[in-house]
Amino acid sequence: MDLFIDLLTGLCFFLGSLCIIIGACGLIKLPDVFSRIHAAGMIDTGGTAFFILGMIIQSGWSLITVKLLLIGIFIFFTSPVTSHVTANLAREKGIVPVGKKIGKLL
Amino acid sequence: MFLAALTACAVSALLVLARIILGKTTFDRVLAVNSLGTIIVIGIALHGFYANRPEFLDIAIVYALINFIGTVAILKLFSTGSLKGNNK
Amino acid sequence: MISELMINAFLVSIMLAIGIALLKSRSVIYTVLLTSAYSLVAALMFITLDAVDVAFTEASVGAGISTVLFLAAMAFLPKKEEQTVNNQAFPAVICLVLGGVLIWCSYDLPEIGLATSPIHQHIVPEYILGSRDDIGIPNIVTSVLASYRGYDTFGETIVVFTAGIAVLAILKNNKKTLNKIKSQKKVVKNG
Amino acid sequence: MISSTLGVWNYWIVFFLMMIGLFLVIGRKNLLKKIVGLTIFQTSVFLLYITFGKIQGGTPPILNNINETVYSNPLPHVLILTAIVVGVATTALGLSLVLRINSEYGSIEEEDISAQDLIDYHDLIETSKKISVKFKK
Repeated sequence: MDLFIDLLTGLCFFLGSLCIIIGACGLIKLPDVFSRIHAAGMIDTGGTAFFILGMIIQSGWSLITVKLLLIGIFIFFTSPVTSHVTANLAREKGIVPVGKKIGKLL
Repeated sequence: MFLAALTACAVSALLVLARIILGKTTFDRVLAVNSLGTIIVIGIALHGFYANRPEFLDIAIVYALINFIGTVAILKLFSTGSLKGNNK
Repeated sequence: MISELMINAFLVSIMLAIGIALLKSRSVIYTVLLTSAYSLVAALMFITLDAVDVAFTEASVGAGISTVLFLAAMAFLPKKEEQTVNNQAFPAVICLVLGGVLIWCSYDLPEIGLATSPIHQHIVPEYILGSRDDIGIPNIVTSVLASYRGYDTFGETIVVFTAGIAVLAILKNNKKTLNKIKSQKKVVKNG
Repeated sequence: MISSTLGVWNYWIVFFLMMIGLFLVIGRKNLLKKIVGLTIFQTSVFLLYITFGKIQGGTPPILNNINETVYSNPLPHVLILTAIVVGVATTALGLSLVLRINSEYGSIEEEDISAQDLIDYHDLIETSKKISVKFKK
């Protein structure tokens, strides 16, 4: 049983690590703000979700689980707000997305 | 296992830090600081498990909130020029 | 054993990178952003060095309140630093020499995490035992802060209170006294 | 070799950070940057103290019921807990002073402020000369 729990946790951690590394590479590689928001979202959702799931599996059922769930809920509510505010403000301040034909969209 | 996860956090923190330093516009930097905060929240939780005393997750909760407040305050200042009201 | 040291070294190097970026930054909002990130990494560093309460305080006070204070002040200040062509060689030389002396002295400091270093010998074992037996609070930091070193904490509250009153007195909108001073100046100028 | 280098690495970087803070305070002319430098200096001193308190293989100083636990040194934590709160009070005071200076001089660059002071000083000298001339008459 212990081995099974450890295996599940390891799988979750592997997926989470993959998510945050892909997200960080995206932050470096992608060309402008609007596309980098996708990468940041990858870190905020995929990374935290998998890591917190792995730690919940590891900790069993106790107060720690509740705290982990609280962290997850906070990040899940605050991350979209931050992304939305950033994108909205960047559009207002006149940053043109890469590859947009001027006058077509928006 | 926890050490490996911490290493992944470290690598991504380095990459995000590079974006903070290289970033062209302020929005890139705000986005990257927010991501760095998220990675640090994960790192605190992981370090608690790694050191065998996972009671200290309260700090991670405080972090998740403080990070959000800081980012939104910076963006608000950047958009309206002051922290009070919503006049533009 | 060595992994703890590696984690510490990595985090502290990240803090150094943020500090160097601070040196090169020109716009003020970027500086405030970097200070916020610096406080975040510092608090993670405090956790890896076993200072949980300090990390809690640094997270809420250092990263939260400081950033908001800086931003609230920045709303009334000019946003860009002027490009001055002054000579910065003299301060740089002072800093380098002082840093070199400090690093030279650091060879006499005990290695990190040595249980036999002098700081751990004197009064701390008594505090740990006393916190368990006499006071009964599981958090040793709290029992030292509120009981053994209670007067220090009392002095701290006085300092914070004085600072608050000073801020209010400085920022008070005292246009009457200002006008009085200006009129006096005019009287002096006109003879 | 690696272990001994890592054993003093924290101290070195902490000293570098201190010097960065000191340079920001004495080398920059912008008053806001000076306060940021003070913050950096403070945090590096905190790090130095907390580094002294660490014991290898220890746990945070919160009592658990296992007998043979090694706790890290709680005394630096107490000192730094006090210092952080006082540091924020100092930052607030400095920022309010900067705001007041800005409302009085219209600038937070050190050179502008000293130039305006110089002009005021010369004005004062000239008016006092006039007054003394009047008295002699």
